[in-house]
Amino acid sequence: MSAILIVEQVLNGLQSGVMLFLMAAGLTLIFGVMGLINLAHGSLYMVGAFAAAAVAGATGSFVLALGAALVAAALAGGIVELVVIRRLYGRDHLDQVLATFALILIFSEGTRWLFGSFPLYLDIPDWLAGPVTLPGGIQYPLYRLALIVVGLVIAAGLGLLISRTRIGIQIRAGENDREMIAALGVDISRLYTLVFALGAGLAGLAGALVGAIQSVQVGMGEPVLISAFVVIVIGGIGSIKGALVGALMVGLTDTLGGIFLPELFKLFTDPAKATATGSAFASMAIYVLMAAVLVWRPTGLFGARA
Amino acid sequence: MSEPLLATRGLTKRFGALTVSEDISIDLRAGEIHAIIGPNGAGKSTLIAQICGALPPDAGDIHILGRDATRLDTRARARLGLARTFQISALAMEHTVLQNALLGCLGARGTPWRFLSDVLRNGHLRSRAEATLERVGLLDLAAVRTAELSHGQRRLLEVAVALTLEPKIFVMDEPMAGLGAEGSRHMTEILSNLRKEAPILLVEHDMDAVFALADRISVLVYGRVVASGTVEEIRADPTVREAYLGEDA
Amino acid sequence: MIRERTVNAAILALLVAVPAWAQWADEPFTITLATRVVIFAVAAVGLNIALGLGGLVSLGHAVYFGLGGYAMGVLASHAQNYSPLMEWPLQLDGTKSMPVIWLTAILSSALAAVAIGLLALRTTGVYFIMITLAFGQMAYFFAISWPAYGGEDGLSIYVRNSFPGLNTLIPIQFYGLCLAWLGVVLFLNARLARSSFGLVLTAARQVPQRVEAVGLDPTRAKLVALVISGAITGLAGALFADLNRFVSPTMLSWQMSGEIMVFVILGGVARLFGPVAGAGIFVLLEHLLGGISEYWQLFLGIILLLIVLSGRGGVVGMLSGRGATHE
Amino acid sequence: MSMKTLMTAAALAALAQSAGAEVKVGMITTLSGGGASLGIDTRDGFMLALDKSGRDDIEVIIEDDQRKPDVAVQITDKMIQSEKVDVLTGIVWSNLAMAVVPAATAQGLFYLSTNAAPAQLAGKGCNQNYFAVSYQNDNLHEAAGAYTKEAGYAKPFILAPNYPAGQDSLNGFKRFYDGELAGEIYTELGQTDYAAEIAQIRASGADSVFFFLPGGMGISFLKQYADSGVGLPVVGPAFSFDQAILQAVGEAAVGVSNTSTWSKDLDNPANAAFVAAFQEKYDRLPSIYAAQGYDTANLLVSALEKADVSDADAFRAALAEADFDSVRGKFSFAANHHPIQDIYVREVIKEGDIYTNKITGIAMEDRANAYVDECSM
Repeated sequence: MSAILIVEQVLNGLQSGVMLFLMAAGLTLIFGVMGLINLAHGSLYMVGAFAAAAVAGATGSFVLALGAALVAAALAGGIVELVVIRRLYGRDHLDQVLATFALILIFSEGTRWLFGSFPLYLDIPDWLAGPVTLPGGIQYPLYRLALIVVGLVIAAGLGLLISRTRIGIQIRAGENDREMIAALGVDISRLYTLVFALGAGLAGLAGALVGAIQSVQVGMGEPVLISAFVVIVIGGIGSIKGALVGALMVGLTDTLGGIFLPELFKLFTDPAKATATGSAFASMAIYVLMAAVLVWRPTGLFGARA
Repeated sequence: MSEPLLATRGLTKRFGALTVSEDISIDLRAGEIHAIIGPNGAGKSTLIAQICGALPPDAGDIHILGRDATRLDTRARARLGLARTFQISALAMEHTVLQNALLGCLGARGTPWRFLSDVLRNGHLRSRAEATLERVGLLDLAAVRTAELSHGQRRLLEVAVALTLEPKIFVMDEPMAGLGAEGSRHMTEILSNLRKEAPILLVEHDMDAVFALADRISVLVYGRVVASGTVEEIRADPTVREAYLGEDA
Repeated sequence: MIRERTVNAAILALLVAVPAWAQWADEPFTITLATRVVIFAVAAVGLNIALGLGGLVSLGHAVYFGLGGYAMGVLASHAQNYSPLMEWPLQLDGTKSMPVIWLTAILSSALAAVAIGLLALRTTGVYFIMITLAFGQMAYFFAISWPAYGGEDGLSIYVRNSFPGLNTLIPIQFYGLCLAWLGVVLFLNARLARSSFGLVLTAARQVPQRVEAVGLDPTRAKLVALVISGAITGLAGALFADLNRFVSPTMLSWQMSGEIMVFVILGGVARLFGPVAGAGIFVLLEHLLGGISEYWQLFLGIILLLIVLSGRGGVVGMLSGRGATHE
Repeated sequence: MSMKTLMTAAALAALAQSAGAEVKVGMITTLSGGGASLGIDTRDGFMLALDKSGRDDIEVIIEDDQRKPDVAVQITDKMIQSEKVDVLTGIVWSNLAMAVVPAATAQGLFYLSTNAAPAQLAGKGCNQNYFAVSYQNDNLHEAAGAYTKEAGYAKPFILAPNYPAGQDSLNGFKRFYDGELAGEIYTELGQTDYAAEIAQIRASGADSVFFFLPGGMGISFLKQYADSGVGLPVVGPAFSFDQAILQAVGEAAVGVSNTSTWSKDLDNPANAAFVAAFQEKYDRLPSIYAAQGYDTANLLVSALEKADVSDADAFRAALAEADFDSVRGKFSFAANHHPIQDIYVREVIKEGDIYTNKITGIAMEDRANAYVDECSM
């Protein structure tokens, strides 16, 4: 296996990790600030992808499509927060799991009702299409490179938002002590709606960005949702830094595991069998990683509270 | 003097740069009530947590009934005969008063590994639980859900659950907290009688109660024992008056 | 308001009356539907022991359900193909006998619950939910890609397994077996809730620090609860696989875990008959709504949502007019 | 119970007669969730053929299996126990077929497969009442192997998801391509990002790529592959180049070779009539699933012309004759009741605004399947 290939695979792992981060950031914020488990976060990812595909189809503009994804998902998130989620804050995790499970059904079937059962079309814009040559002669798709950059910029922006702005201070206060920030005169229900919409918007944006290189279809959000849960649990729930580290770990483990495990098994058994067995274990790798992290640190890498 | 039933030697605990327990050596002897007092943040709860096994000390050791218990967990210490009450009532709110008492009986004598027989029909356990409830005056409320008890009744139930363990040592974390004058008086009476069965290490804010009950008092300030002695000695101690009672001596 | 006991009696009466009517009216499919309800109810009663009594929000109970299913699939397929299960160190053959299959399902699920519980119980709260979900996903992906027992295709059994003295292919007889099991696990659940163990377990859910302070081990109580819970859900898995004469990784999917949990919450957590009511309503909704619209899951979602938001302790809670059993 | 699904082949006026319908057909297919488009096409093709046949004595009960095996089994029980159907059909996915078919045929029902035809049901597990009207699952992969060899590629890179159909796929390919492989990978089922695999392809020195990634997986792979600039020629089975999927893949699919038993430009009168009628009725182009559904219904009608379904032996013999005008041209059954047919190579083109396929050649002529000898029927 050549060094070029390994570098390329690391880039791939980074890229998928960065996109996972966009999903995980919202989830972890929502849990951290409101104490809510949102299984329907994957539906917001799907909403973003569908909004982008619809707008791209109508206008032909990718940038407009991304904007639409962000707005549509944030809007959907805001509405869901106002109508449903708001009633769940005081409840135990069980009610939250069931209610947001119900939301998945509603979003998935509602989307299918609106857009039909056939996958939609959303493509990379011409100005980001095709590969570029990186130093060392690595051919790498420009779009994926752009995803890494966009993801890191958003991560940095989110970090600044949390650490430097008024709303960020409120969010951090909300994570530590809910009564306190109500006492400080912050309109807590507005803050909650805002955080939820922000998380939803990020998920929608991720859906649109990834939708351009994958298929835009009903149910696309759930596999990502589960990976994002793995991410925030590894990182420690409520921690943006944890979400970033967790996302990169999961992205790299998933990508590199899929390549190296079959190679590893080839040392022991015949190639065809090794490929199948190695792939079987590779698909379990991120869950093994998560279980291992939790056994080692029961509240994740950067998690504060139990 | 008799051997102490409970003793700490040089107990030290730090959280980062903050030392919450510094070289604490206290003991508890048969038949006495030893009160620990101190201002908020003096490290009383941390001390209790270390004695009961919820928090490992950084240095020093803890002896229970002459045995080194420093490395034992909470359960093992309970089985040695140490019973505690909590500052904030730790009762199963959905359970009845009787069920809470039964839990203690199960810990002391029964086995939790019975799956099919009705625990309420275990005559032996039940009569013990009821006898204990009677001692604190809660027997009439045995069938009431704990969530429906008043605050004062919950404080009494805290003590009753500890009592069901038939312990050799009591560690009580502010049993008077939140009680009115009448409640405090009732509790004082109960505790005063209890010391004959087992000595009490008592952390308490209610000074009237402390001075009425305690045989000995240790004063904790910023994690250190600044004074220790009889009620009279402590009353007279100028350091205590300055540091704790807030009087300019 | 109706008392919870009356609601329970009504549910029990329905479980007997509906299949009896169906038998009389020659509507075998209604019996099949009722069997499905009863099996899901067994699975959900299993989960309710961990969830309702122990407060263990396991989003990975599909592991046990699927394991039970595979216990049936593996044993029966070996018997069907006349190939031994293993030859070394001792010769083991497959079997088509239900009692043996049940025992295998119960034991293997219990073992899995010990392993998962030892790791997962190190965590609490949302971490526990997620780690159980992760174990579920592990099992799911393993089953999909492991070729020996059919992978994603699963295992198909041509004839339902046998029980001495019964013809299990006749729907009402198989229903009777499943109903008997439901009776057994409900009885077990009721006794468990009132036993010493139940007292310690429910206390461990509410005040673990108190349980420790009286010298008992809350984590061990939870572990045992998880094992009993997993074993019962595993048994349900074996029955479910026998109902369908088929097992596949779908039984291990996280949606399956979610559905089992939905049964419990829909009916009412920590209520004896809650899981039974929940499973019944879910299957009924699936069946009725599915007949009305292609988008029936949309309506199912809305109904579920309304039930949770009303927050009255599930359907049994609503009917018997008592709020959630614990808040 | 099945208000929505109770559909009769003839107009409403004929409904009164259908109470005494001669034949009841149960269609179990996927109408909701992720794979719904395949089931919808299957259903529409099937119903179109019944419409055109003008027979009003065939009652079709259609139920949605949600792509869940246990639901499919439940529906099967219902159709057999309550509806008392004579013939079952419509399942799209192999794993669902494995859950339903063995038990149904064991109970004496006929099963006509519109799509899924796993190896187990073609070989040792074959049944005299089971007819695959579509193909045997391996066929398109075998044809891709044959085509790869014939086209002169010497180092293909092959990949498929790690599940039984995926493993069958790569084995089928290798059955007819015996040369050197640049690499062989099993991906995760349901995987959406193929960056890692594409990087391996790029590094492997391959001269072509064969992939089997059904549904959304194929869309993702093709889009990412096109964008990667690897640019090696791609061969695949028709599933990823289906009419519905092509529109979602877009430009990335143009020029790709794929193997299929059917194409909308196949030059025979039955096909021309089918394509025109389908477009007229449903206002979209038919897919291979629609074509297979259409053929299945026509086979059923042809057998009913000759024999009564209650006379199982005669009906079975009538089915085996395959006396209908297949939209695929030549069509007959092998001994294990799987088709003997030509398998074509198509190329994806853009026709106006629509992406579609055109036939470029024949990959295998009169292909039966690899399991005929294992079937002791």
